[in-house]
Amino acid sequence: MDLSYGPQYSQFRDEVREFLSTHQHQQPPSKSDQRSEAVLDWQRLLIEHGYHSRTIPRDYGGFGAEPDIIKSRIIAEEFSAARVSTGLGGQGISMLVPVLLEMGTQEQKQQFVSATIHGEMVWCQGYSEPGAGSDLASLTTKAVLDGDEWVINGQKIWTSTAQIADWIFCLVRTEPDAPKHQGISFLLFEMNTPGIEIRPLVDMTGNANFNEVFFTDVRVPKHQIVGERGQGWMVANAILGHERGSLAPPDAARSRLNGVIQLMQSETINGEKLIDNPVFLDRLMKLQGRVLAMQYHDMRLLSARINKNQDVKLASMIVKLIGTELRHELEGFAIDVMGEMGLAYEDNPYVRSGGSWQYSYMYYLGLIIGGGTSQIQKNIIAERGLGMPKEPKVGAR
Amino acid sequence: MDLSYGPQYSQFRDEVREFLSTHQHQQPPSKSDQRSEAVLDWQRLLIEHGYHSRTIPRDYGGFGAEPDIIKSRIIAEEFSAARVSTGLGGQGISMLVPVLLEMGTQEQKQQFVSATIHGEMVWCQGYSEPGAGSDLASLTTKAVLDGDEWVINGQKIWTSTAQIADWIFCLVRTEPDAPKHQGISFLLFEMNTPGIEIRPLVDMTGNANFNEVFFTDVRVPKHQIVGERGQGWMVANAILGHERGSLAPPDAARSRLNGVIQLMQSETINGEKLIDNPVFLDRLMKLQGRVLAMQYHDMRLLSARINKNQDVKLASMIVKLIGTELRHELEGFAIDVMGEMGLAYEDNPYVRSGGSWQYSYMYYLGLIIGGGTSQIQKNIIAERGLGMPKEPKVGAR
Amino acid sequence: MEFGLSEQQILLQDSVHRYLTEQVPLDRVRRIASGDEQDSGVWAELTELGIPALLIPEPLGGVGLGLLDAVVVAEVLGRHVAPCPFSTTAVMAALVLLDAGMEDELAAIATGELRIGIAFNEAIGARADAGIKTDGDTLSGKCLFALDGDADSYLVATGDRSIYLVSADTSGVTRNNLTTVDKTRSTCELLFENAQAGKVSGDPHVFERALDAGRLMQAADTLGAAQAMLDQAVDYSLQREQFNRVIGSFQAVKHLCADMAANLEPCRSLVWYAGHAMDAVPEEASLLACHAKAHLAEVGQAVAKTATEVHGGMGFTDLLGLHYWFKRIGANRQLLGSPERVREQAARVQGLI
Amino acid sequence: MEFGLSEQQILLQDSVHRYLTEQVPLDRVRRIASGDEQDSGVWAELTELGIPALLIPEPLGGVGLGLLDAVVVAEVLGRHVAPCPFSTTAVMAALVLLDAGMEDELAAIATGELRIGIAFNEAIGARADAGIKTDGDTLSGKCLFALDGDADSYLVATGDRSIYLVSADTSGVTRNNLTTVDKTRSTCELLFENAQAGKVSGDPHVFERALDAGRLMQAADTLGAAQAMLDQAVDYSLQREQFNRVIGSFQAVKHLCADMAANLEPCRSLVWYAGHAMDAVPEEASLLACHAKAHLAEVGQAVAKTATEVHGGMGFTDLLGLHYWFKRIGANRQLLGSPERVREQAARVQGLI
Repeated sequence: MDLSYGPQYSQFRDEVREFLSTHQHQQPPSKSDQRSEAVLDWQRLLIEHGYHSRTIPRDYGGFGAEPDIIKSRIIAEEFSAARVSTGLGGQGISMLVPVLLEMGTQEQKQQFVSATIHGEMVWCQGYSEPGAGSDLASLTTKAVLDGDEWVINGQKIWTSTAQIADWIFCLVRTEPDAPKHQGISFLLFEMNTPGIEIRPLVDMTGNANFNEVFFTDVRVPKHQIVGERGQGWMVANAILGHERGSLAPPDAARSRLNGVIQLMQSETINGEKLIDNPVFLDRLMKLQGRVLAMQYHDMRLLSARINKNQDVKLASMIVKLIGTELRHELEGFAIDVMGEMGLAYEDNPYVRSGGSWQYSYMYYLGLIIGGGTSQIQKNIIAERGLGMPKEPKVGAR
Repeated sequence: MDLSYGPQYSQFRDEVREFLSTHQHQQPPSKSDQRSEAVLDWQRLLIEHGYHSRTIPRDYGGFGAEPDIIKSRIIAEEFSAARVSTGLGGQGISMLVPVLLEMGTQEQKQQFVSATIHGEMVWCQGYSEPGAGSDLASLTTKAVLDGDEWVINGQKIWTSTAQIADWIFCLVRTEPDAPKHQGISFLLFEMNTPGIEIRPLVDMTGNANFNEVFFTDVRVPKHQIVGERGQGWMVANAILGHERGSLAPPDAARSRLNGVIQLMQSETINGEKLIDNPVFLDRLMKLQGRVLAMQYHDMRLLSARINKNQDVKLASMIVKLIGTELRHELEGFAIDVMGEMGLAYEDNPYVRSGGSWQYSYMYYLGLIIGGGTSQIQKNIIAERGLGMPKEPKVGAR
Repeated sequence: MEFGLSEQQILLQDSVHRYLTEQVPLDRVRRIASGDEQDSGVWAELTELGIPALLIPEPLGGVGLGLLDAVVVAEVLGRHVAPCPFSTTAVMAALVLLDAGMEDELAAIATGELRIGIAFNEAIGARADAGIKTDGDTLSGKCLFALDGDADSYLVATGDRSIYLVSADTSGVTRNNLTTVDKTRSTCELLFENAQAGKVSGDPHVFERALDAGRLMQAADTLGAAQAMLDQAVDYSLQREQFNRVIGSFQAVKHLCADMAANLEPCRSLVWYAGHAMDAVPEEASLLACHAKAHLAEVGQAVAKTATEVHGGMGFTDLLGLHYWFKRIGANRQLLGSPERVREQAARVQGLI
Repeated sequence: MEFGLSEQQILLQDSVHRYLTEQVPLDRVRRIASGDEQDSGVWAELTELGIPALLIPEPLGGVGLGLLDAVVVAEVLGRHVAPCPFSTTAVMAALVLLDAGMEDELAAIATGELRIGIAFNEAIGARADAGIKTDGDTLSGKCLFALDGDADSYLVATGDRSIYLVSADTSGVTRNNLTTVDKTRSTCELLFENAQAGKVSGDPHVFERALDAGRLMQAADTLGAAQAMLDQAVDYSLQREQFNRVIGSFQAVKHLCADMAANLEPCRSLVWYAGHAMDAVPEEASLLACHAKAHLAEVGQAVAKTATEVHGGMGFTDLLGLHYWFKRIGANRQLLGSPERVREQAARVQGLI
């Protein structure tokens, strides 16, 4: 057990700190539009210094450094400590760029990677459909080749940044007669292509965090495909794993737990501080134990990325399940602690922490469901983690 | 909602009280051998007065009254209030007698019912096998007809009163080529038949609450069958439902809950009464709410037996699942409340309530499993109660 | 001996259920929740069924029924997430006014003309920045999370569990709506500056009985709402297909539904008996009301979560409106005392603390 | 940066695991649990692996390792429900004696000659009829549930968290074994009548650190035991057939196993880090030890129940011996403080109360 990063990294940490003290005044104001010059300038600066897109080759607009998980961690730590923006995220950067680097053609990498990481090209993801959720591979949005163009008809759902995206990366069925996993292709196309309609999808939080996207005879140039026809499932799966672990980061859980503690120390009922209520305190301690366990679990997973001999196959499969359930419970605990006050929402002047407790309580229920429901997660843990038999397949009708 | 039994029953209650005050000095000492004269005399007295085997026809040794659930309830209430023994129980009386009355021949009823209810003939049950638990119908103990005798080979398990039983009612496979539910027969035979070996089965409580019973060429007269050949599954199922509900009676749960409260009021740690610990008190109240819910649930089920228009199909299916889980938790709570003291067992002089908390904590885990595991119970609730699809069958190998 | 609902109660249940099914479908709940329509229309229509008058004696124009009947109504209202001030005006206020013998107000409630909100929070769990002071018959101070933001008057409880009736349009009264997650029912804060009020009760038992009744109505409301969520989950699971099967054929989904049913079913008996106890077994009434409220809060929360999960992504969206039930159950959990506080009260009424 | 076990720790783990697999199979555990054999043989054999000497400095004949190493050993011992006084003699007693600089005793522990039980109960949660009084260097009174009924001496904590060393065969000491459900380890009561003792520490921090270490060892023991139960449940589910399928192919059984694994896996990191904190991050050590103990008590209890259920009726019998793990986990839950008390301590050490 060695939790220090070693002396070889202290110089790097100094460099990061130096950068931050020199440049942090340049960071864009919070809640800036992601198209604003301030955001794009800051993004450019981060990439130039290797604090964003660090390992993406220089040929494609990145910094071109060797992968070094510790350096990435130090960057994250120092930016977080200084409360400085780490630049742009989103599904284009986190999901599409890795896919293109691994499976894209030279032309595709040239065309898309640099523009995406620099925030000049914003993406949304077209995977789920109303009829294809847990069983994503049963998707039915179809693309038919008509001359040099794919003609796309169908519907996607849970498309989070559809309104602002320039482009979409999208799974479509191109080989209707192939087995379901082998009939899917991975297409890229512009969101201003005629025939695309976007409808905001209001969820239980009252916000439209997602959209439905409808395609009617959307025509897309034939070459805008990643991988071969029918390989789309494989292409998409190369990166799906990435998303799951990041839905419920343990640091955020700890920060929320500290938020509850602050609430309990400041709020009173009948003159009694909430923290002095032994029943709530016991529940708080139970949650703290679980949050700490997940935090060290995360360190173990990080360490295993450096020390490849550590076996964390099973350990990595449980993060989404436990992480999202824990957050949902934690947010619900804060509501319980506040009682009636915990119901306050939206414009209620008594709302605490901006209404984020109720919001996150519901949002994390959404995350328990999204990105592979808890039931699907348990199948994965049992089958791939514990070696138990697969669900018997029922034939297509 | 009318929880009174009506004025027409007050005379009956008076009669029961009169009987009790006149005769309760005659009841056998607690822990009497169930073969002792005192027990058998008491049993005879109860049946004569209609306080046991009340609705069993006089021709078969019973009291011959019309079924009246309220009267049965009044008897139970008054005997319980006076702490007087309600007489013999056991699988012969609770399970076999109802079966014989419904499906037995005239000769079988004559031969067995009176002797059984009078405690002169003690039975054990031979249903489960090592390879046939949840899937009871897959049992393999076989009986082959050889002239006028069945020749039985195989093994039973979970046979609770095998050592003291005179007879066994036993499911055996007689039609090996029939579908599994249609190849079983219901046989009756004496436990002193040559070829029967009994081995006590020690369980996690440290006691041998059950036995294994081995059959090697056990020869049984051909006519000792209830129902026809191959009808044994149907015969057994006519009474299986009976057993399940009675595994975790809510009155017992309430009595145990009161026991925990007494413990908490008398025990101290560091000078603090356990009842004054708010965290334990909150857990106690949670359990009390659940115990009360099950108690009124039980009243609802009782009421529905009188008022046949009340639909309690689903309601009756959940009793075994919730009742056994609740008891297990309740016993575990008492252990938590006592802390280290809660670990005391057997001859430990600090044992509380005779060590029954640890014993029941484990025993009720056994009951969660026995008589249809919680997983099987949930299948039943979902399929028969909520109308959800059955598990897909996998063909026999 | 009959543990269950009488024929009359089943008729009452059916009539309210039929009315709500026909006249207050989800679309209308949505309109009211979004502020496009007032719930006063629903209340007026329920007046025709005698709902506001339920507990009020017949001589005053009421129906003269009891708390178990109110439980039956609350359960149906919860099943339909119906927006209306039943538990406040028709139950809690009616009980207080009955005890005070305020016949005019009772008659006005029965006709649907008078709507009375409940401002008990300062006597249940007072916040640091709230609290009511009295000076003779005037009130000053603040009461948070008063139930019913559209009432004509409020019953305001002070720290000593006295109860005052104050009109919402009296000078010195300011009312601000307080948005919560549950938009099917409204809450508000009341600010008093020497506002004229009438003392209705100085007897803590009157306050406690009204509070017990309110908590019991929440329990019944949650029972109905949770049952509706379970029913919707089972139905959805039998329609939705994934992996070439209806999802209700997966054992995991079946067991989620079985768990919900198994935990919910005994709640029905608990809530019924608690209603019966309020009517006929006074020595058990308070304990049962507390347990009903707290136990339904826990079971309801679990059912709300699980039923949403069975619906998958659809459960998370607004499309099916499932969240109205989810939030109603969530509000019932906290209003008039969170489960921990109510369980503490359950321990207190049986002398354990 | 490396979060995990070092090569040396893995070697240690493997060597204890190999020894226990070969020399202390379930049959031997049964013999010891039933009293047909003493656990002293196991302890003597573990001495050859350096286990009693683990925390003792090399100059005194020890191995000079730390608490994380002890965690590794405790986990393996739990996995095999091994009967031996590791957490008492080798960990808690060693820490106290190290602090007191009692080199002779430490050297004797290292060679396996001295076995020291822990009688801390009166300073953790004293019962009404127990309690220790001191008069100079003599002890009177009673200590309940002292750990290790076969020790040569005991470290006895008094109400003020001072610690005394007393020999089991000193006059004025009576020892009665106290049977618990967990027969793989023994507990006893100690009765003192002016029994001669030596004061080892008057510093509450010494007591607290030893208690933290003991609680952490229980957490690690439970981790190993729960992992063993999970492994056995998965194995059994892949062999046992019902309805013409292995039961492990039913989604319900798969999800039971997945739940166990998902809850248990992060426990490993918590316990490891708690061990590391005892060695290297003193300001976090007590908090982590409390959380490890309490969290593993909860997860362990759930795993013990679920793994038994997966085994069906076989899990309930003595045939597979699964109950030895079940009861060991149950004992770890209560000894040295039940989860509620330990969580209260966790709140206290971070200043929340």
